[in-house]
Amino acid sequence: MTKFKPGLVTAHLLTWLLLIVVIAPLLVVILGAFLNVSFLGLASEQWAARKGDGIFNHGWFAYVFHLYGSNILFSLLLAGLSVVIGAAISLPGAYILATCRWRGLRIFEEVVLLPLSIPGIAMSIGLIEAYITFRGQWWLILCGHILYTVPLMTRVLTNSLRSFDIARLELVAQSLGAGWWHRFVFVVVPNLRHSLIVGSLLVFAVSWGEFNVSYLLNTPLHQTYPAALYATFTANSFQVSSAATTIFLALIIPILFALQWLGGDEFTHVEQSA
Amino acid sequence: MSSGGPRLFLLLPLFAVIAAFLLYPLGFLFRQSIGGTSGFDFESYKALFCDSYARAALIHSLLLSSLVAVSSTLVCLPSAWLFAHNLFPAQRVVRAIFTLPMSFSGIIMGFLTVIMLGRIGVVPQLAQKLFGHDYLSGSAYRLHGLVIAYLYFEIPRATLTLESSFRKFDRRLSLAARSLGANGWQRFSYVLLPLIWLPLLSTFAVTFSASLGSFGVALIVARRFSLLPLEIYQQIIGYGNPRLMSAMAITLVTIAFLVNYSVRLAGDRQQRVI
Amino acid sequence: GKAADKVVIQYDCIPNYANWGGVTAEYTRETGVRIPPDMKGSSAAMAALEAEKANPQADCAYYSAAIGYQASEKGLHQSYKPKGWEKIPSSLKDPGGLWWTVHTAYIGLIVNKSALKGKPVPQSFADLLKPDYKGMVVYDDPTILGTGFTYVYGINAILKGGPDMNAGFAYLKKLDANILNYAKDTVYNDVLRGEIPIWINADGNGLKMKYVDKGDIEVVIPREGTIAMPLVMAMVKNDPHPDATKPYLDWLLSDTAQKIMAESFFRPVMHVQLSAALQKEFLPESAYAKAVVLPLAEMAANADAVKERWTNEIKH
Amino acid sequence: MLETIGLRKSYGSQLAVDDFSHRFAPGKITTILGPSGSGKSTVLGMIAGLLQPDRGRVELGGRDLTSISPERRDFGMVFQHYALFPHLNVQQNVEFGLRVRRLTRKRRAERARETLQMIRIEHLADRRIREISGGEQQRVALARAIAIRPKVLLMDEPLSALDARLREELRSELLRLLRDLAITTIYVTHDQIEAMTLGHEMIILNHGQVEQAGPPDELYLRPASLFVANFLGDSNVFAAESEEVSERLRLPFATINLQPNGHNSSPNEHSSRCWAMIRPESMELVPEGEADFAATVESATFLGNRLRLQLRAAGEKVIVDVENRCAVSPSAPVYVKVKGAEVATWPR
Amino acid sequence: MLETIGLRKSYGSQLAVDDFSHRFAPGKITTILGPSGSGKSTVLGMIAGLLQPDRGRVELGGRDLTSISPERRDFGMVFQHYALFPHLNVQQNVEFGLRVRRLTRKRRAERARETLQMIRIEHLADRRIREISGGEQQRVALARAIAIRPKVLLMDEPLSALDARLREELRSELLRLLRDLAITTIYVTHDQIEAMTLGHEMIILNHGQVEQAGPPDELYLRPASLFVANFLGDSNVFAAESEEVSERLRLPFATINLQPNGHNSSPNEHSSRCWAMIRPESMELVPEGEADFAATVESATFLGNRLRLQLRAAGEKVIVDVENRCAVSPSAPVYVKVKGAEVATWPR
Ligand SMILES: Nc1ncnc2c1ncn2[C@@H]1O[C@H](COP(=O)(O)OP(=O)(O)OP(=O)(O)O)[C@@H](O)[C@H]1O
Ligand SMILES: Nc1ncnc2c1ncn2[C@@H]1O[C@H](COP(=O)(O)OP(=O)(O)OP(=O)(O)O)[C@@H](O)[C@H]1O
Ligand SMILES: [Mg+2]
Ligand SMILES: [Mg+2]
Repeated sequence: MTKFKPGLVTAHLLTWLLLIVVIAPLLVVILGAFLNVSFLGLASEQWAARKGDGIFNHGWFAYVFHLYGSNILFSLLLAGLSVVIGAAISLPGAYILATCRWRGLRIFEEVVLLPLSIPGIAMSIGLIEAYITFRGQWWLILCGHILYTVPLMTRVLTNSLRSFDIARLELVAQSLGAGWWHRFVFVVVPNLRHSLIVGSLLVFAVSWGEFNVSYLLNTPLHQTYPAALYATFTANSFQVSSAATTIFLALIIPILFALQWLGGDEFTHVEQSA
Repeated sequence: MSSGGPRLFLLLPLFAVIAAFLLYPLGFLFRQSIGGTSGFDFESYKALFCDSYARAALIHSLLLSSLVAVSSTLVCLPSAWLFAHNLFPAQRVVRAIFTLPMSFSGIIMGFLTVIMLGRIGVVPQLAQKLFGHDYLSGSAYRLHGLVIAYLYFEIPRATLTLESSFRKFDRRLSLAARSLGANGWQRFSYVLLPLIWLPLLSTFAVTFSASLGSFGVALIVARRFSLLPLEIYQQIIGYGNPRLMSAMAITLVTIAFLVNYSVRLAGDRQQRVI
Repeated sequence: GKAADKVVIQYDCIPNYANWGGVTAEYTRETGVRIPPDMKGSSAAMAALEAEKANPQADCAYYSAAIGYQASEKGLHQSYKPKGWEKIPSSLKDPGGLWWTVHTAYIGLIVNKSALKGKPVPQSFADLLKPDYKGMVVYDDPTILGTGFTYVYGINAILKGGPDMNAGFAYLKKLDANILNYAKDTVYNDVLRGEIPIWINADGNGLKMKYVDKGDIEVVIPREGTIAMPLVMAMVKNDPHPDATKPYLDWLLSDTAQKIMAESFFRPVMHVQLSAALQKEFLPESAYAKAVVLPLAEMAANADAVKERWTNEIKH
Repeated sequence: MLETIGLRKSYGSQLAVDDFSHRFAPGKITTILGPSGSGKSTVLGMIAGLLQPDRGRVELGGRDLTSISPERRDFGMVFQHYALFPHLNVQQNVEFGLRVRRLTRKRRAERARETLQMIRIEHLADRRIREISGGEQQRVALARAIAIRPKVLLMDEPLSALDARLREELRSELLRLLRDLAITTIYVTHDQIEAMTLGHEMIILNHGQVEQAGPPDELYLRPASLFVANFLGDSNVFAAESEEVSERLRLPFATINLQPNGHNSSPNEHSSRCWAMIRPESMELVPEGEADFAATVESATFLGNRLRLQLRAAGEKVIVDVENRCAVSPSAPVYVKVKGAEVATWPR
Repeated sequence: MLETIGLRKSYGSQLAVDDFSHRFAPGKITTILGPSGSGKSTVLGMIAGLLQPDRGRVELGGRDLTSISPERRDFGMVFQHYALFPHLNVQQNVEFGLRVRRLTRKRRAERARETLQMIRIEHLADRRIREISGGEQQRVALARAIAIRPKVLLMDEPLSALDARLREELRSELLRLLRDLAITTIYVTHDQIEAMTLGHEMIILNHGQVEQAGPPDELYLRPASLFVANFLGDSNVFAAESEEVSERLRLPFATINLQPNGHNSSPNEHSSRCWAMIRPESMELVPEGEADFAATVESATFLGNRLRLQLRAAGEKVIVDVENRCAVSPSAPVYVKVKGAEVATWPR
């Protein structure tokens, strides 16, 4: 209680340390995007960005948008589609997985969740090699994302379905005269509203940051933003990379915070597999 | 009691996605790895396990992943414990920050590592200014740099997995232990540990397979250090041997799967025991 | 469609290599046609083209000559003779118009002096073997990037090695001890920032760092000599946007384009008037006295063998 | 009228309910009492149609319901754990059954209102579920079930999740309500008092089989089996012998007069050995002269409205309930008279 | 001797326990009874040391325990949900407290054995926790707690998770066991019968405050407050007036003789208005002549060992318990006599 607990103190210290470790690089990057930090080395592409006078400078953002704006849009599109399609596919699926007691379904569920635990690059070259004829089709990238996000959504939904014992609610509904369709529409879906929101945010975030699966699927015309980020890391100056990264973070951070506020316990162990 | 029969068709979309984007491609890869339909053999696997280079990559991967898994599990233990018992100030914010790296693709991790721990990274330069020697300079390109990068990447996973398993632990048990006269250490070793060693294992599994798969980090920082995912990447962008590549991918998948599955089995067994 | 014609896909269009960033930006400014950056190196580009034979994604590709030659052999290109084609020296183009040079560069040592931490600037390939430079040297992975390939292939000739290439590989093996890594992507900015002290690459890139980006850079043409590296364009067979591509390829040989390339110190294949100031910044012709010119046909023929040998002997 | 004919259900190898046949008096309340695991919920599930019987059938007014799915049986159901819909407020919960029956919003609203009034919780109409207490939740669950005007009302331990005091309150309220409603009701519980006070009729289940069925007082006063005697209320059971002149019964520690009262099934012819059951309240302390037997007080426990004495008579344990103010000193001798008319016997 | 002095605990704004002072009779069982949320568990938690009181202290034999951490208090504790260690088998669970006390394996084993025997579950020794029933789990939890020979035994609603019948069984077993053990025991429950049968002494908590403490019969027969009167057992409470000659009490529907018996605190001087509490069993049906008042039967509920009559007398509801065989016909007039000696009154 009020007593001094060395273990507790060290735990706190360690956590603070971790916190710093996590934040520091991000701060450096964000600063790097706005300031003319010179001590990290010179920047190329002088011809590209109009450097503002003084230490503040937004030129890099303009440059990033100019070079990689299309990628940003494309990634947003992908994320959006992943959410919509993911929900459309996962909702009914999760409902069955959570309510049917058939033995075979347990195994199927394992398979569905597989993509969360197996290396993305394996899946991506699988897609490339198996669908070589479609190589360069942008929707192949979408497939990659779906493959990765559907299990996520499914897991969120099944978890929450199980957490509030949907079976019992369905029994009542049934005794009140609701057929399975009514039960699905009036009982299951409304109770999943919250999980759907959380799941969507999660999917959006994951899809927005996804690299392993989609990198190799990228086509010259359709590149995800992370791929563009990679390009900036290799080809552009630190300032440009920082600006690009900052743009990436600007979208991801609010989502993650939202997730913390919305997500109940049943989601914590889903996030981990994101 | 919920008559599954008529509703099973709701499962179709999910099934279709998994079959088309996961099972078929993996099957394809496997077929390719054993030399397609025409008379198959396991040459590629032999090559993978015997050919010094590929084997080195494989071993490196396993080594790195286990290293990362173990260290991340240990590093995040205290924080997870604090979170699970709501002992940390402004917990939500902190958790949110902790979850940041999760949605980063590995490449960002790589970039950050170079910025922080490169030959002229922020850390060495600060060290230079403070202690007059550029400690950690260039460590980004060595094994420990890689481990740190991956670690950064795994912090959220480890923390969340551990936290949720801590939360599942019934605190009344530790109260009971107290009332029976068990001091802190005894409570930990006699009650807590026996009940959470499995969650620890599963955390290990999660982080292990995650780092096994992610190649973004390595893509940027791994210099003289070859990893299986990197090899696969090289095989596909440069001139590679598709059979060997498929074999590598299948091997990755198999390892990741086995690790996760065996942990799951262990878990089930304990469930049955408890 | 209309929108689609507003882009041209060029494989191996690395903004910081030969100032492609500047070149494409200028073309977009003039015509509104977009040429998205593309990070593939020559070999990677060729690999991609081959994989996409069925439905090509790219319109044109930029290679170091040998790889371009090899790609033509593989039948990945279609014949096109851009405006000014006839002015290109015949040694620097395929008679059938399957590839042609846009500019040339020489392999040199790009040294970031501040990153050397006081160590002397290496003057020759031999110097690079000194333990001083342990973990400081970088050259491109020849299996992915053309410049790297040209170097790996050429070093043998510089060292007066025989057709068996043993001399070259012996050297590379020694050099391996000092290598920081074999770059899979351009490391232009790492060098500029001092992350990488020594980069064996096209001299033009180094000069650009020095004069345009004002880096503390010195470009050294090694005493043993250097390798002339023609860099070529080619039009991809059955490319998606031929109508947009041809004008672009023409434009690349125009004065404007050639001048921009020259501003990043890649020597234009066309004769263009350069400002005296710019002229001065180029290294003096004398520096390239001992430049070797490699026989493309032979190079292309041995390419795969050399890459494999490098992978087995050096990288591992 | 609701009737079950030879219902039988087994889970895997284990038989949960066997040959459950009963005619449920229309408009009356039938309570099913039994130890945990005796098959109560299973019976209810089969009647509701949520479980398929292995054998037997359920009939309503002579019509076989077997083929009719639960949602079309119009049976109201109340579960131990309320199972209210968390995403709907109280009123919406009550309206649910009407909504799926396609009633107009207006009709729904007024029906819900009057139901809530009937249960005296109209003030909760707009509350969210998690904003109301357990007792209130149970009321809402009931309202939801009766709002659809069910042909039959099925309740599975509706009160067992509440604490003792609250349970009592709700019990008496249910009593009033259910008797007013006069819906055929089947009420599963493992609380004796609940079963006896609420039920017009009572069924005692044991290991999936009906031990006895009938009005509560009959079951209590004239238990048909040892199980019922022991399970329902407290009792003393002795191995006894009825003498030839079957007016007298020889207990291990005394011989008492049995006024023939029909409660005691005549011991079978061949042997006169029988079981005798005497309720604690069927004995009284009397002056030495009038006593059937003497005993010593082992312990006296105060139960509020009465005092329970643990006596020992000739080695046998006997429990006797006496007036709560009665003053007895432990290990003192007492003299006990048995109300002969209240003894029940079975052949053994 | 265990003593609590002015214990107080609040969670945030809300006061859970206020000024809880009591001397717990050594070797005796004290039961704490109160409605849900009245602070029972909080009191127990503070005594065990698992909760820090905001104010007040706990003393054992005059020694202040405040600074002593729970694990060094040697208090045994039994929780509502057993909290058995799932990874240990029964014997290991029982041995746990001995293990952390560094007893040799041999001593541990035999101590565990004898404890299990005492509770009559030695046959379960090698079972896994999930392989034994709720009742058995509760027994194991008890064994685990007493195996350490605790100075004080604390039990928080140990039976409330069990079903009615099982609860009764275990109750009588506990009674035997605890009285044999003669450990100072504090037993929290919200079941009246449990509280009254098990407790040598009883504390009634309400809103975190002690309403009354004393032997069960005293609390039942002489409740110190309306709350106790209503909470403990069933009762009729009327607004009454005692006449000058305070031998007579005027109820809304009758005037009765009060034999002065000390139960009824004399109504205050200024006004003679008071509350009168009459237990259902303190009235009896008598021939018209001897009656205090006449009433009509509204309903009769069979409660097994007695029959409960809902009467109405001059508009007032009166509940009366009579003999279970007594035959009354609803809406018939009956004549009631009040046992004047058993009426309790408080000024109002
Ligand atoms: N889904 C099931 N699978 C297997 N066995 C079951 C299942 N449901 C019930 N049983 C078994 O059938 C028997 C009857 O169960 P049931 O729930 O009907 O008893 P109950 O009288 O309702 O018990 P309780 O009073 O605890 O609710 C029990 O032995 C139980 O173990
Ligand atoms: N951890 C807590 N945080 C906030 N309030 C609490 C906490 N524990 C108990 N309370 C409040 O303190 C009061 C007393 O709680 P306590 O659990 O002691 O009551 P109780 O008599 O044990 O109830 P029950 O019979 O339901 O166990 C209740 O109003 C409860 O809401
Ligand atoms: Mg049941
Ligand atoms: Mg409590």
